[in-house]
Amino acid sequence: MTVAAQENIVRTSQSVRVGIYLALIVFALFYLLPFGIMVINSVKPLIEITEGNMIALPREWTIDPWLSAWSTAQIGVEPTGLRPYFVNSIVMALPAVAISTALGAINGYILTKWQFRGATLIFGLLLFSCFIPFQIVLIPMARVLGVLNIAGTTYGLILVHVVYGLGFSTLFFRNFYAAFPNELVRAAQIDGAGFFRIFWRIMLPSSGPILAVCCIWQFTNIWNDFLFGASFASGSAAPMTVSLNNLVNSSTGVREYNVHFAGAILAAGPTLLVYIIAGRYFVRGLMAGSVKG
Amino acid sequence: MGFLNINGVSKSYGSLKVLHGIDIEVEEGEFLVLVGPSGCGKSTLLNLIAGLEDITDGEILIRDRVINGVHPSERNIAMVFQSYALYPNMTVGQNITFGLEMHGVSKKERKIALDEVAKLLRIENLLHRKPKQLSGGQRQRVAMGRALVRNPDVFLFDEPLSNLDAKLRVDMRTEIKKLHQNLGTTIVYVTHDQIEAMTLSSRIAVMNDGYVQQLGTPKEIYDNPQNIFVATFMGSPAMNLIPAIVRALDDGTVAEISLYDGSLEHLPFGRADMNSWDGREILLGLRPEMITDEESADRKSQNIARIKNRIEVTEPAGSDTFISMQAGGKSIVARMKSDIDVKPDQVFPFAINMDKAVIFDPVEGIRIQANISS
Amino acid sequence: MSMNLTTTDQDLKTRLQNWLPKIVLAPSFGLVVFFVYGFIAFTLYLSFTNSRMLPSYEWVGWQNYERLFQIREWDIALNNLVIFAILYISICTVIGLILAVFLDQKIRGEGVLRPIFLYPMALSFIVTGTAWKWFLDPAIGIENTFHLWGWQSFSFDWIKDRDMAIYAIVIAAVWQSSGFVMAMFLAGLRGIDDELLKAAQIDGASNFNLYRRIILPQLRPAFLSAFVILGHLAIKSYDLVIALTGGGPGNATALPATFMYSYSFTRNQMGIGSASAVIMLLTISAIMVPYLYAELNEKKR
Amino acid sequence: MRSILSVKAAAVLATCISTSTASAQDVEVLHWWTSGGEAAALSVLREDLSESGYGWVDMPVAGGGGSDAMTVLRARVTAGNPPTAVQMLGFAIQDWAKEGALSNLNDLANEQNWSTVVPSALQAFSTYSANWVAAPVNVHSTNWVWANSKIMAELGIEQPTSWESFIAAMQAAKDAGYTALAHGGQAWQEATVFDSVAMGVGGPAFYKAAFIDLDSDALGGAQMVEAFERMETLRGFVDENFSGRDWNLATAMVINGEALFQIMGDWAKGEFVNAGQTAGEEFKCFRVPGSDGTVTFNSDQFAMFKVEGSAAEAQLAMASAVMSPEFQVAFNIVKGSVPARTDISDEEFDACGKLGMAQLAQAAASGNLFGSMAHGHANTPSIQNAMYDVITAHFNGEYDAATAAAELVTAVELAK
Repeated sequence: MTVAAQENIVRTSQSVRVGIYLALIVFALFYLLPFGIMVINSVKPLIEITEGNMIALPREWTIDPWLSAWSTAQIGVEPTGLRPYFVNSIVMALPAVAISTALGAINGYILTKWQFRGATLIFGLLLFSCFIPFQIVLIPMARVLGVLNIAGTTYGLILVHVVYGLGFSTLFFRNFYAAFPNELVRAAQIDGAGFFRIFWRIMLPSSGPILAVCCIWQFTNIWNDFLFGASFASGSAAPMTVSLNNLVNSSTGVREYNVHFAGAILAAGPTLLVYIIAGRYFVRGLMAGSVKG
Repeated sequence: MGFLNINGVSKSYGSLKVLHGIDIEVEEGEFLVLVGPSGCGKSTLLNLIAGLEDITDGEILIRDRVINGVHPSERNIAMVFQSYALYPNMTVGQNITFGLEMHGVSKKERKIALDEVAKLLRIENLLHRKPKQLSGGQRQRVAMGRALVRNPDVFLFDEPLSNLDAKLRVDMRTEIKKLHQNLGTTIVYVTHDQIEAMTLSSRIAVMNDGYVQQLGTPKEIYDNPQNIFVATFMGSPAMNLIPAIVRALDDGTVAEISLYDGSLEHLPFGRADMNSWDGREILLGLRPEMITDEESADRKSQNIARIKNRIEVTEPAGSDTFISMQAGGKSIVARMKSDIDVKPDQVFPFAINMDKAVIFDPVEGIRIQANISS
Repeated sequence: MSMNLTTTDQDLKTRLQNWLPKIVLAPSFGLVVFFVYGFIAFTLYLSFTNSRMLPSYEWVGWQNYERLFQIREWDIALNNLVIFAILYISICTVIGLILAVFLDQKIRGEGVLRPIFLYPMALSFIVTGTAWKWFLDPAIGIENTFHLWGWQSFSFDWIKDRDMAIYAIVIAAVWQSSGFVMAMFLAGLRGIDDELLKAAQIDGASNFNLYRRIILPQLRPAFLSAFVILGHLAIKSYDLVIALTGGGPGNATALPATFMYSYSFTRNQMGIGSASAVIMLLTISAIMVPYLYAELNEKKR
Repeated sequence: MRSILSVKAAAVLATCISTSTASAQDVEVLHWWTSGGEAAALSVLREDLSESGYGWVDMPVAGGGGSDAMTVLRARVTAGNPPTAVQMLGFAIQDWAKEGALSNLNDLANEQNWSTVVPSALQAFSTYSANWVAAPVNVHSTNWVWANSKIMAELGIEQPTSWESFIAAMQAAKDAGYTALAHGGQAWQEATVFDSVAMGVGGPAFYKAAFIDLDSDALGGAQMVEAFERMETLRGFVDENFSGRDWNLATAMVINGEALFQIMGDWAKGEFVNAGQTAGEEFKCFRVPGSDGTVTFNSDQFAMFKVEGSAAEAQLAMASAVMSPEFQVAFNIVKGSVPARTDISDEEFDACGKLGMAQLAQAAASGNLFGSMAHGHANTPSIQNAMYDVITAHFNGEYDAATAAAELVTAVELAK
């Protein structure tokens, strides 16, 4: 089709390429559909939704649902919209992502470049912790947060996310650093750099791709978490997902679907943005080591 | 005491012992090459000197100071790695001065040192590039620059040329040699390439299986290998080891070898006293250049043996032509002048310089010392 | 001359260097031991008690496990998990692989397509649940739309069908994760040495054989990673079911995770809930431990 | 390196800082009334309290008909900082009281004479060992039929008074191309229908024996089989796409004139009102035929958790405000339910509200007021959910009526 295409090692005929494009477009439509439904219905008046076809375009376009979801919709007794909770989520997610990523990075560094007896076992234990069903930790975690006196606060939530994010962040960095030449560390040692200095000056500046993967992964998981958010930080400290759920899931009241969809898109905004902007670093970062895990 | 002393150093990983009581003494300004096949322990020994691994047993001294347990950066050594280990995130200039920075050298002094080294290595125009923008040879220079700038007591080189292409390798080899001659620094250099070892070193330690097989000047190693391993490892093409039987005849002791047609030929030992080995098998060690045509035979030699043998393969190699033939039931190689006019299957008269022949015990694999020929 | 060196013979810097990594790793290790393994132990203990609304410490032996396996819903949940996990993992892998191979053909607009395939992973089902529910609902969703467009015989009512609902859930789950799998395979494909492909082409391999014999075997690490990540997502699937069917019609789409939540928190049968959690953990271990063991031992060598 | 350390230091510091979300003069209220109308109703309470100088810390957790909120509550209690007041249904109050987690409101209750104004069936939930532990907000009755007046008029359907006429009416609607019964296929909705059907088949005595006393003979007996058979009949009047449908979408079918009836609790009224319809005009409400004279209810209450010092004072103020006639009227008009106290004027309520209040008082007096099985007011959550499992499985065609009755006995036995 193009000159560039012919440079590909695997040569394909013109007709095959047309087929490939068709298939890719069909898949793309499938992937876009649910989100498309949300967008279309978020700009319709409610009456069009309850009586009409969900895939139909709006007869009358409106952005009121968006405004309502953002700043005036009733979340609990307060007509605040999602805005304050958006801030909560940011305040929670940024430190949690930063801390769990930082710990994961230094753990990965230790587990690959400063191996000691039992390091593999420790890594195995850290890794297996990724697979624990979170429901079982609710009650004991609540007790611990209570004892630490941070139950119901953003701090508590940050702690929880850091703890359960450690497994994956360590996995990412360990696999990345495993491919990082040991000689660099040795050279730096001879140059007189110590444990932290090697990490800070040599390892970290070269970790761009995997930092991107880890941050995307952690941010998505932490931002989207509902269970921990609802259990450990509800009320005014509640994250976005909890308030979105309060908006969407009221059980015995009138449902404003257009507002719900607008709210859902708002709630998903940051993660979507991260994926779209950083998506290519994601593949690059996976390439740089984490698929080898 | 030497400048760098390695005294009875052993290294074990758990129950696996990779170095067995190594003793080496290096004088100031000496260029010591550790050579051996991969897994022989040479790199481990280098790491022990650098302090990158812990010594299991024994001690290492630099300038009479025991450096066991001393942090690598406090040993006043510098190291050039096989992969160069340039910090990918730093510019060339930052790479070179990182060590100085870590040692608290002021920015101004660092600049002076950097300029000096850059000039020495002719990399002034590269200082602001990142390592991945450099060619292999340039990286190699930067890596050396990083070592040089520290002005260390001992330079450690870990196979620094093995990632370069053949042409560059020869060039860089010469440069390293020049650098050593000009600066007079003490160097410990690890390689698996025996030509590098021969060309660069003032002394060579040939290592195998965690032992130093032989320690000596390149000439000693080449001419007087102490055992079969050293004999075959050093030199290219390798030394021919021809199975032979010692015969004590009336006119002197000879080595009896079989030729291409099964006929037996007697090669006289000359002055060497091999009477006690009468009737026993030996391995007769002959470097390819000791087997030539009559014209090229060493005029100074006291003891030239002549045989006729069939040529199997000829390999012109520019300056020389290598010829393979059968002897003692094995294929052996002779080194001839390049303009020699021979063809495969031709039966040709060869002259063998028995003065320089070395004799090994085929069972023990060691040199039969009775036979020091000169 | 020979002597044994102990740490006391090392200088301060070296000694510090030997200890620092362990000291720095210790907090993470401590956190995980306490918050993961401690809590698992706690759950294990609870599964042998008569805990109902809140944890209680009265030992009842194996009773919870005996009851658990008499509960029909648990049977359904386990069966569903098997169906769900097999379909979810294999379909995600196949679609992810196809998309990755297609995208790797120097496709124009890859920069647009890739985020489209990837974005569902960014969204939780709290966000997309309602849209999915509508989409799958025959009265207002895809079936209705096709009817409106004139394809009257079109029928797609899996979400309402007791026997098919679990497959509808698979569709939504595949939608969410297959793009992520695509990214992993794409990364794997991009990492393959071009020279190898050239060599294979010179050897006369057709495109199909090139992929089957040369490329796919090289993607083994990506396959393994995908398997582990998908496997753990399958076992932990919760939001998905709650958002799409709430476990219905009837209990037809219950999964162990929804079962566990329901018994632990909604039904005040924490003992049985804990027992089901223990069974879940054992299942995860049965998959993960051999994988981890093989993987970590290989790395050591 | 320094910033890594400082990040860690911040984390350590963060774990040391203690923050509490509610100050002593605040009430922290955990609830799942998050929709616009409900929240607006609740803010009446908040304003009452703020006039008396008490703050309101709102803690809404929607989802799963309160089950997510109950999970959160468990986390909060385990953490040692329970909310001041928690919206709660039925047996959950008793369970928490059993754990000793609830306050004693007796002084206030005696002073305000709660025991004479609150029906005793409600008191069974609000009190534990003769102590008041919760303040009831409302009474929802669950055995209502919501009907579209236009379809009734069009087909000449009179308000059915017997099961047979109910079925006949639905048959007429079905024949005319309407959906006869709007229904959402979720376990709790099926159980809500079953509640009324069972009451209709066996009457109060049977209902009590089966759902409250859990008598195996009643649970597995002929009347239960008949109740399940009636469910099968109703299944025939439900449209094809009922499964998983939210209740309000089912209500919308009645509102929009697609469906004739819906069997649902009185919260459905809000949907009609919101769509601009008026009780007795565009839509009608009447008891599920066969269950007249009885009321199955669920009651939202504020369970008061043990709190310390001045927070207890705020808590009492809140309990008092909840029980005040003004709040009870204001809240219940919005919510569609009726006040928990029977001594309040029905003046401001609409037709259905007036009917509901009258019937509640009547049923309370005659002893025909029962906690709803479907809404956790007949038995504990484990029993309730075990029954859900069977009812919903049967309704979705997994087994026949006889098997269902037998399954019910086993399921209840396992859940006890």
